[in-house]
Order: sequence, then structure tokens, then C-alpha cells
Amino acid sequence: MSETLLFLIPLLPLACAVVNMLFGMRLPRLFAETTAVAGVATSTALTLLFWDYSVGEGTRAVLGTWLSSGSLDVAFALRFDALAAPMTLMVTGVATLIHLYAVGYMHEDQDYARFFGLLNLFVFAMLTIVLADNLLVLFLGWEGVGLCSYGLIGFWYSKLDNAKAGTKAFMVTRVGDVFFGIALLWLFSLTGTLSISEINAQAASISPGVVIVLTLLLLLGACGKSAQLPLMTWLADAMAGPTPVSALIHAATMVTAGVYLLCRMFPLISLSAVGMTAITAIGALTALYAATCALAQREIKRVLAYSTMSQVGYMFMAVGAGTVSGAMFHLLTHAFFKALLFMAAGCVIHLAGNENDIFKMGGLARRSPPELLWVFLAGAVCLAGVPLTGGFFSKDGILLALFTHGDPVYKLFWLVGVITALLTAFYTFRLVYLVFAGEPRGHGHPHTIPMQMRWPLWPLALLGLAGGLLNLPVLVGGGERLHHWLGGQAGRHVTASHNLEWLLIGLAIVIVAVGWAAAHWRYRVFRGARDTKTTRFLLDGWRADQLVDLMILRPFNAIAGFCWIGCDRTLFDGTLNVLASQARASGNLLRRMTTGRLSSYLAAFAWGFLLILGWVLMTLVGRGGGH
Amino acid sequence: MIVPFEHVLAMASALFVLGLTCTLVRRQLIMILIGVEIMLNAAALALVGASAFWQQVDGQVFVVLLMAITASEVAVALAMVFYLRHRKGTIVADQFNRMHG
Amino acid sequence: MASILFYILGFVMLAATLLCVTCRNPVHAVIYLVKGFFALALMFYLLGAPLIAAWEVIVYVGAIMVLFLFIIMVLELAPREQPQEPGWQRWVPGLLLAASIMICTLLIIFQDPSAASHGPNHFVGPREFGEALFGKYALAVEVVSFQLLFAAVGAYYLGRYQPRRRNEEDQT
Amino acid sequence: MAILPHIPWLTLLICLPLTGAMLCMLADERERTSHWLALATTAIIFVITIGLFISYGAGGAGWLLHEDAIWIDRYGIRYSLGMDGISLLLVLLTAFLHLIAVLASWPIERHAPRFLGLLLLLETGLMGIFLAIDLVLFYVFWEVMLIPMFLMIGIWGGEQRRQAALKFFLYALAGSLAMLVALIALYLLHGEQTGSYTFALAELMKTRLTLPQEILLFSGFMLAFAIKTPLVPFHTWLPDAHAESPASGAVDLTGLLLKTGVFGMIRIAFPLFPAATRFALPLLGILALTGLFHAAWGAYRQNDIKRLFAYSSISHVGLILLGLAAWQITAWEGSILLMLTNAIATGALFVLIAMIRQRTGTCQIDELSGLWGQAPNLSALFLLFALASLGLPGLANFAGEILVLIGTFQTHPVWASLAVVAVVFAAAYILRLVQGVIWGPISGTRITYDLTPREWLILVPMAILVIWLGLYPAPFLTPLHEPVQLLLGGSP
Repeated sequence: MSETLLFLIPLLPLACAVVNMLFGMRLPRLFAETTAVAGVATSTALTLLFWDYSVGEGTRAVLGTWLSSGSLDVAFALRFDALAAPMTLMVTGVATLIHLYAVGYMHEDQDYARFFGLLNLFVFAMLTIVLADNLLVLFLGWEGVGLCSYGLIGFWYSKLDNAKAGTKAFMVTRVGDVFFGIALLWLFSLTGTLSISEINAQAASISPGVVIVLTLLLLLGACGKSAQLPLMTWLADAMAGPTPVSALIHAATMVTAGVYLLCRMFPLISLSAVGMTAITAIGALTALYAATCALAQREIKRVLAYSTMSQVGYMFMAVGAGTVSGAMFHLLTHAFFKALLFMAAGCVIHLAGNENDIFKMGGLARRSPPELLWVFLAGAVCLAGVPLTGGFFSKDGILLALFTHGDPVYKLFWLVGVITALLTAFYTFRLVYLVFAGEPRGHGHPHTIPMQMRWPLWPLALLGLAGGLLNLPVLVGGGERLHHWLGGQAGRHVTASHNLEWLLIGLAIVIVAVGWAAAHWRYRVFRGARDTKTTRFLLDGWRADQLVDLMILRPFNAIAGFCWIGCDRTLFDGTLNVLASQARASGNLLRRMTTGRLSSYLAAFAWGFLLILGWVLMTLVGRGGGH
Repeated sequence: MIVPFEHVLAMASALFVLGLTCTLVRRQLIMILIGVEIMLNAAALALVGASAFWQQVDGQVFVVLLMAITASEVAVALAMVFYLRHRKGTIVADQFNRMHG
Repeated sequence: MASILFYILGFVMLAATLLCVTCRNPVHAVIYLVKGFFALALMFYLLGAPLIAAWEVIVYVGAIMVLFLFIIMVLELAPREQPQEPGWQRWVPGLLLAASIMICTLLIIFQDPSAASHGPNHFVGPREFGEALFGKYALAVEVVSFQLLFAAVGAYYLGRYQPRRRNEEDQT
Repeated sequence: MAILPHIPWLTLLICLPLTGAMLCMLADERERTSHWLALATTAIIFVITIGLFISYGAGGAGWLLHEDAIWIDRYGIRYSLGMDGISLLLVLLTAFLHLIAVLASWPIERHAPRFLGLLLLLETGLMGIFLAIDLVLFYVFWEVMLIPMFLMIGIWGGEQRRQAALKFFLYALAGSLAMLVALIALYLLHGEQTGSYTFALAELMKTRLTLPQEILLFSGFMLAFAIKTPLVPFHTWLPDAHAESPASGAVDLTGLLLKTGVFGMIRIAFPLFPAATRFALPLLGILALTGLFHAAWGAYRQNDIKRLFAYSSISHVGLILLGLAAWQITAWEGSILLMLTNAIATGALFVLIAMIRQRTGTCQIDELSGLWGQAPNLSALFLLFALASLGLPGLANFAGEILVLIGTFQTHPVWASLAVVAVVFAAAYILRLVQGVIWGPISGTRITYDLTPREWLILVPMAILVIWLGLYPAPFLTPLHEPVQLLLGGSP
């Protein structure tokens, strides 16, 4: 089959999206749902079908020219290579499961056509990012993803703060896109092309200083999309959207787009050590920040949101440490168990009568169907990094990479990584205990969970638990298949002496145990005070929102006011009005001169006559004197 | 020429100035018109002086035309004064200031 | 001799006009002006323009000044007869002017009008004047005649509405 | 390439709207003859322009179509029209937008014949400007364009329509007078030097001017064009004129009047005075940048939607001028494409505002809320066009913007980076608008009906165009290659 069929992978969801949006409402609900799920399912099948196209250099498919003017020539081109294939499979696979789940979750919502349309459009945009051959098509997907998350977060638009959350998400990601845009423009002016492979090939020719700045720009762009430190405020509020949205966008796919961008541009950014340290530093700080915030969150989905932010921080650390395979490994496993956790959270919310606050839930273990507890536990175990689970191996690989990195400062990042791992374990089990253990606190009457919501959870649980097989370290007899699969793009091959690895694995196990015990002691045994100043501080995400509001929104509003009222109203219009009033005033002056009395006019004649007479005499005298 | 031309012109200009002051100073419309008449006659005097000085008859023809025009001017002016007197009840020039700006 | 007469007449005319300008009563002003114009007519005669002198008296004084007087009388602009100041001072200016004009006229008449010496050397007779007026300036005469016609129509138009308006004003 | 028979197409393009205008003026007010007449005229013109586009779309050096006749021989003024790639696109845009304007002004009842007559007169003016290559002819059409716009705002506008119309007219007139003075000075200088007194653009380009002379004349022309574009210091007339303009009138004002200023610069100011242009480019660039930021910030605080989109147009024109100031082929082609796309996107938005105003009686953001609940189709299209004007990739404006940014980055990296930052502010005010109008609980007056078939007929082609231009702008870029090369090549 020719490679242009590759375009079917992203275009199928697009087609379904368009169909849903235009005719969704008019057609029966079942039709809309089936087209949505079928679209994504077939693209998953196609990815598997085309799997061997991605071996080695991968295949490049071109649809047609998009923009061509002067030296710029950008085409709609896809590159299906070793890095893109697993990512595409993950995106389409998880998306299919989430679509199925969404059919159940959104059962009673009337506006299903718009929902499924936007969801499919999102999958299309995400696939364009993953499969993009040149940066402009990637940018197209990049903004498309931002738009869909805006639409989906603000899906229940009747509540204004949902819309506000959507706008906030779109704005913050767009700020990130600015840096990505500038990097894009700079790269084009440096290398004369936008295709990723050529840029990476010419990366060596760019001067080091410029590479550092470019890396920072790309980092900031990635931070915008992956909710890392400077631009992270939008992720927590993004939970206003329906749970399948949170599961798909804010767990599995969109937040990892930033990591994917860095992996794609790895040959370029790996040239600057400063850039790599910056990436690791941002990753570490965000991981720590998010983990601390997750400790104090009251809503189940916000806990998971902050945990996602923290895990993506780990992926940034992995890229910073040089292992693209480590980052991708964690990205894939994280996608599985985090999507699982979000969906399970959706079921929990349903069970607790649409109650989000975990302090108002409890004792669900008894009332919920048994497998929900096991499924949730499976996800939690992966997240916490309990040994032998997928999460454990991927996180451990990253910590190993950090530890074995040449630069001593990475030992500091390793330490931050360990602390964050501890906190992660603590808040995960805190979540489990508060939701499932203890006596029921909430008063909401439980909804029954439809079949579609329960069924997709199982495959994800399995994938999460068995995720380790993807890139099992040599120590444990694994073949590090992902690392070899990525080949050239895999980055640094992390090797360490056996006892060092055993030491680190031991440390990881201890961390998880300590975390579990602390959570058990804190929420099962000790009934201490709940609310202190620090918890409120952490609850507000270190009051980041207020900081942003103070530092950026208020001055922006002031400048906008100044520009409109200050400049336009008073300065420009002011000068015009002054000119106009001056004209009227001088007109008035002349008006007063015409008194209407005959004598003043005659006097004017006389003065005029006198003047003429005087002038005549002057000339006469002049000429008289002349000869 | 019985008198040097400059003297005639001097006398004409004196007369003209008198007429001018009369027009400027007086309040009554009638007196203003009389002032105008004086000025016109000053012009006539100058014309006749010139005609005598240059031995030309044109000057005198002009005076006749001048008189004709003055006659028509006075006719209309006085009709207007008559009209204003009845319409406005007064012929003091300053009363008619409706045309002010 | 003629030049002396000319200066006297000039002085008389200026005096009369000065009195006319400064006098309060419009009727007196018109009368002084008439005296002035008589002196002017004589001066024209001295300057060799007998026809103009005649015209001045007939047209100017006769028609225009009379019209002024008529208007003043009709509109009762002249102030009521105040109580007379005593004695003759009021008479002096008028009489003096009238007397001097009378003397000059007589002198001119009895000075042998056709004498070349005192008369102006360029004496424009009616024939020469007529040829000029209807020869070179024929067109000008036509135009002026139109002007007079318009003036007449204008005066008629302005004067037409008086009767009605007066009653309205009386009522309001 | 000339498939079309040898008919003086350009003159036809100008005279057809003129005759249409006359006939409309005479039509009876009661039955809707004037509406159908206007629709027929604009439709015919649109078909002609499409025919021209198809047959001359491949572009080519020099004038694609050229017509020339003696007008006032005594002063060397000739009736000469010329169409190259750029004017072909703008003529197509004019025809399309006027067809939309006539459709959009279908519900106008008050003095409808006069309104439509003025609309067609405006079209004549615009066609003339885009095609004239004789400076006096250009100036005549420049003035012809003012009058209908002034009357349309003055009579059919909003509350303070008179002040807005007067301000618009005086501003534009002041500019055009400066241009007239410069025009005549140039004419005389050229006459002295070469002995042949003519207003043809090609000859006038050959006059040798000293730098101070050139700068003086250049600033005369630029004042007129800067006011019309509008460049920052001279822009305060646009928000008022927009806020008070009638629905279809606004489409033209946004779409085309602003572009005539830019077109004037490209066609007349830059080629005539190359040295002065090289001297003034940095200033133009800085003013464009300030305009970009200033208007984007100003738009954030607006409450009236029309005024907000007026500022948005100023911001977009700032970007267009930035592209011109970069003096680079990609930037220029991007600017011209952005002119096209911005005209369509903002034009469609103004039509939508008119529809919202008809339904809810207001176009203030704080009085509107929850439109999506009441009229989902209308709001969906509103969102589409708002996102297009925001510069979302895949939609119309992005293609133009990215070309401008890439081109500008080649020559002025700092400007381009600042411009990218300014694009975020564009997102700020658009999202604030969308949130205020579409999302949120349903409040205020109830909207009873969604889009009527007529409204679908207006909006669907524009939506298709917006998406098509975003994804595949090549057919609109090919005619631009040679003329832009020529205009750039000729000067610095």
C-alpha cells in the first residue's frame, strides 16, 4: 500500500469530526457515537497495519503544498518513523478506549454531537503533532490541540467559570506557542527549511549561543502545552471539563505533546548542555511543585491533574538527562495508568452522586462494584511506583539516568526526583484511602455505572501493570526493546554497574513503602486536624493564580485601559477636539466683530480708505524722492 | 485755467473729508445720506477741475452721469428711509443691528 | 479777479457744508447744504462749465435737496419748534452765507460774462457738450437711463406698502 | 492565456457598478426592485472577476490587462487602467464582498434604493482605485470612494453617526488634499525636467528628485495612505466610523477601505519614491509595530463589538504594514494575502454582528451572554470567524500571518518576534469577546430564531473561503509572485 494512505490515520478522525459537527444533531445519537468511536478505532488499526513502515528512517508521505512563497516551501507532509509509531499507537489506542468510555459517561448529555466532534477533532490535531514532518504542520496540530482543549474544557458552557477555565487554558498555551513560534521563525531563517529532519541534520552548523536560546524557546513552548512550571496554572482549572476529556487530553495526550516536541528536536537541543540542564531543572521543579500541591487537593480530579503535572515533570527530567527512550517509556506507561485513573475517577464520581470532593466520599470499597476498586488500585499502584509495575520501571529508569549523568548538578535533580517519588506515593495512597476506605461521608445517592464505562478500564489496567515489559532494564533480564526500537533517536544509553542499579531499585522500594505507611497512618489511624494554613497554600497551587493575576493580568488591563482611554480618547481624539474648538473659538472672535451697527462698518470703510491713502502717499513720496 | 489745479483738488478733498466725517459721525440716516451727497459733489468738483485743467469735455460729461446716478441712488435711499421709518419706527442707524453675527 | 472769486466761493461752500454737518436740525442742515451747492455751482461756472453749473442748481439742489426736504417733512424728522432763543444770533450764519453768494453772483454777472480775460479760456458751450455726451458717451447715457428706471421702480416698490403696515403698527 | 474575448473588461468593471448605482437610485422604494437590481449587478461583476481570475490567475510580469484612452489631453491626463496580480486579487475581493454586502443589507427598508445605489457607487470607487494607473484618475476614484461611505454612515448609521461620519470624512479629505498637493508638485517637476506633462504612473517614476524633495512628496502621499490604512497616530476615526456604520456598510469599510490605503502605498508611494521609501521603512515598521500592540491592547477594553473589531482591523493592518516594511518577498506576499483573508474574516464577523443586533437589539458585550444556547449555528460560525481572525493555524489569517512573520524575520528578527508576541494579545481580546457573547448562561432578550436561509447563503461561502484560504492559499499566491518581485526589485 502506498504511503499516502498514511494520511488516513489523522484524516479519518477529522472526517468523523466534520460529519459529527455538521450532521450530528440531525442523526440519531447512536450514529454519532458509532462514527466517533469507529473513526478512532480504524486509525488505530491502520497504525498497526502500517507498523512496519516506521522501521529505520520511517516513511515520509506528502499530500500537497500548503504554503509556498519566495524561499519558503511548506507541504502537508507526514513522517511515520520509529519515534512517531509508538506515540501514534498510544494516542489512537487510548483515544479509542476513552471514546468508548465517553459514550457511557456522556449518556444523558444532549449536546453529544458537539462533544464527539470536538473529541475526534482533538485526536486529529494530536495525530498531526505526532506525525508532522515539518514544524509548521506540527504548529497546526499544536494550535488545533489548544483549540479542542478550549472547546472541551468549556464544554458545559452554561456555567461561566467552565468557559473561563477554557479561555485560561487556551491563553496560557498560546503564550507558550509564542515562544515556539519565535523558535520556528528563527530556525527557518537559520536553516532555510522547516522540515524537522533537515533542521536536526543542520543542527551542528548553528552557533552554540543560538542553540541555547533556541532550546530555551522550545522548552518554554513545550512548557505551555505540557503545563510545566512557568505556564502551569491552567491544568488544575482544566478539570472543569468532562472526565473523558480530562482523561484523554490532560492525562494521556496533550500534556505529553511538549515532551514529544523535545524528543523530536532532541538532536538540536542535545547540543547545548545549558539547555538540557534547564529542561531538567524545569522538570524537577515542576515535579516537586505539583507533588506538594497534590497533597492538599480536595477534588479527586485536581489531585490527578497535579499528579499528571508532576509525572510530566519526570519526563522533562528524562529528556534533560539525555534519555529519549526513558522519557518515551515513562510517557507511554504514564498515559496508560493515568487515563485509567481518570476514568476510574469518573466512575467514582458517578458512584458518589456527582460529588468531586474526596473528603465527602469514602467507604466506596463496599458500595462500588468490586472490580472498580481493583482497577483503581492497579492504576494507583503504577502511579506510586510499586515494584514490578510499569510506573516503577519507567520512573526508576529516569532516576537512574539522572543519577548516572556526568554533571554533578544532576545528583541534586536526582534527589528532587526521589523526594517527589515519595510524595507521589503518599498522595496516591491518600487518595485511595480517602475514597475507598473508611465510612461513607457523602450523602449523594449512587448512580449505576453503565457497561461502556467499566469495560475500557481493564485493558488499560493490564497495559499499566505490564508496561514495564516495553523497556525492561537489562538488570532484570529485559531486552530494553523500546531503546533499541528508537535506535538513533533514543539518546544516551543509560548503563550503570549492577550493584548501583540494585541499590537504586532498593531505594525505590523503600520510598514506596514509606509513602504507603505514612498515608496509612495519616488517614486510617490518626484523625488529626485537616485544615491548616499550609494546606490552604498548597490547595491554591502555591497561590500561582494570584501571582499571575497580580504580575500579568492587572498590568495588562491597566495598559489596555491606558491604550484605549489614555492614548486614543485623550491623546489623539483630544488633539482633534482641541483643533476643532480652536477653530470654533477663532470663528466666534470674528463673529463678534460684525456688530450689525452701521457706524462700525462705515468706520471700517474709513480705516480702509485711510490705509489706501497712506499707501498711495508712501509710493508717491517714494517716487517723488526717487527722481 | 483761473486757479491752479492743485487748489481745486485741495478744495475738493476738503469737501470730501467733510462729507466723510458727516457720514461717520452722524446717527441719523438722513444725515448719513447727506454726507454721501457731499462726498459725491466733491467728486464732481474734482471732475470739473480736471476737465478745465486738461481742456477736455469728458470731465463734465462724467459729472452729468454722476448726477444721474446720484439721483437714482438718493431716490432709492430715501424710499428705504421712508420704509424703515414706518417699519421700524426709527431711522437712527444703530437701531438696525439685527444683522449682527 | 475770477480766481479771487473762486477762493471766496470755495470758502463759502466749505463754511456752508461745515454748518450743515454740525447742525442739529436736519432741515437747517439741508438748507445750509443748498447754500453750499449754490456756491459750488458758481465755482463750476468759473471753471468753464456753465452747463454743469446749471445742472447742479436744477438737478442737485432743485431735485435731490428738495426730495430730502420732502422726506424730512413727511417723516416729521425735524424737532418741534422749541422756544426761540432771543435775538438775532441765530440768523447770522444763514444771512451771511446768503449775502456772500448773492454778491458773488452779481459780480460774475456784471463782469461782462463773455469777457475773455476773466472768464475761463476753455468755455464749454452746449453744442460741444451735446456732441460729446451723445457721441462718445451715447452708450453710457443709455445705461444711466436704465439705472434711473430701476431706481424709480425700486423706489415705487419700497414705497408701496406703507398704508397697510402703518395701521397694523398702530393697532399693536 | 486570454480566453476571454477582447472586451474592455476593466472599463466594464468600473461602469457596470456605476450604471447599477444610477438605476438603483431611480428604483421605487416600495417593492424591492432596487435590492434585486443591486444583487444582479454585483453578481454579474463577481462572475466577471471570477472569469478574469481563472484566465489570468497564473499571473505574469507587467500588466495583465491594460486599457488606455485620452481623457484631458491638454494636461496630459489619460484614462488608463491596468491590472496586475495584486489588483486582480483585490478586484476579486471587492466584487465578492459587495455581493455579500448586498445580501447582508437585504432587510434594510429605510431608503433602500438610495442605500444600494451608494453601495454600488462605493464599488465603482474601489474598482477604480485598484485599477487606475493614471494619478489623476486614481485621485478621482479616491474621492469618489469617500462620498458614499460618508453618506452611508451619516444616514444609516448608529446613534452618533453624524460625528462619526464627519470625522471620517474630514480625516480622509485632509489626507487626500495632502496627496493632491504632492501629486501636482510631482507633475510640475516632471514637466520641467522632461518637457512632457503627464500623470501616467510609469513616466512619473522617471523624474529625478533630490532627497529632500522626494521625502516631502513621499510624506504627502503617505499621509493620505497612512490615514486610510489607518496607521497608528491617524487611526481614531476608524473605531467611531465602525461603531456607527450600518451592517453592510461596515463590511465594506473593514474589508476594503482600509486596503485601499495599503494598496496605494504598494502601487504608488513606494515605486514613485524609492530613495524616500528606503529612508522611511524603519519608521513605517516601528509605527506598524506600535499600531499592532496599541490596537490589540485597546481592543481588550472595548465593550462594543464593532468597535472591538475596528481595533482588531487596525491591529491586523499593523501586521500588514510590518510585512511591507520588511521589504522581503515572502513578507510582501504574506501581507497581501493577509489583506485578503482579514477582509473576508472581519467582513463575515460584521455581518454576524448585524445579525446578532437584529435578534437581540444590542451589540454590547456585557449585555449579551449565552448565545450558543439560543442560536448554536450562528454562534458556531461566529466562533469560526473569530478564531480565523485570531490567527488559528488552518484558518485564513494564519497563512498570511505566518508568511509575514517568516519574511519579516529574515530581515528584522526583533520586529518579527515582537509581532509574534502581539499575536497573543489578539488571542486575549478575541477570547474575551467570545466568552462574553457565546458562552455563559442564557440571559437578556430571548433569541427566537437561528440562521435563516439567506444568512446561510451569506455565511457558508465565506466559511468555505476562510478554511480554503487557510489550508491551500496557493492559487491566491501565484498571481502575486511576479508583481511583488517587480515592485521589490525596482527599489532597495
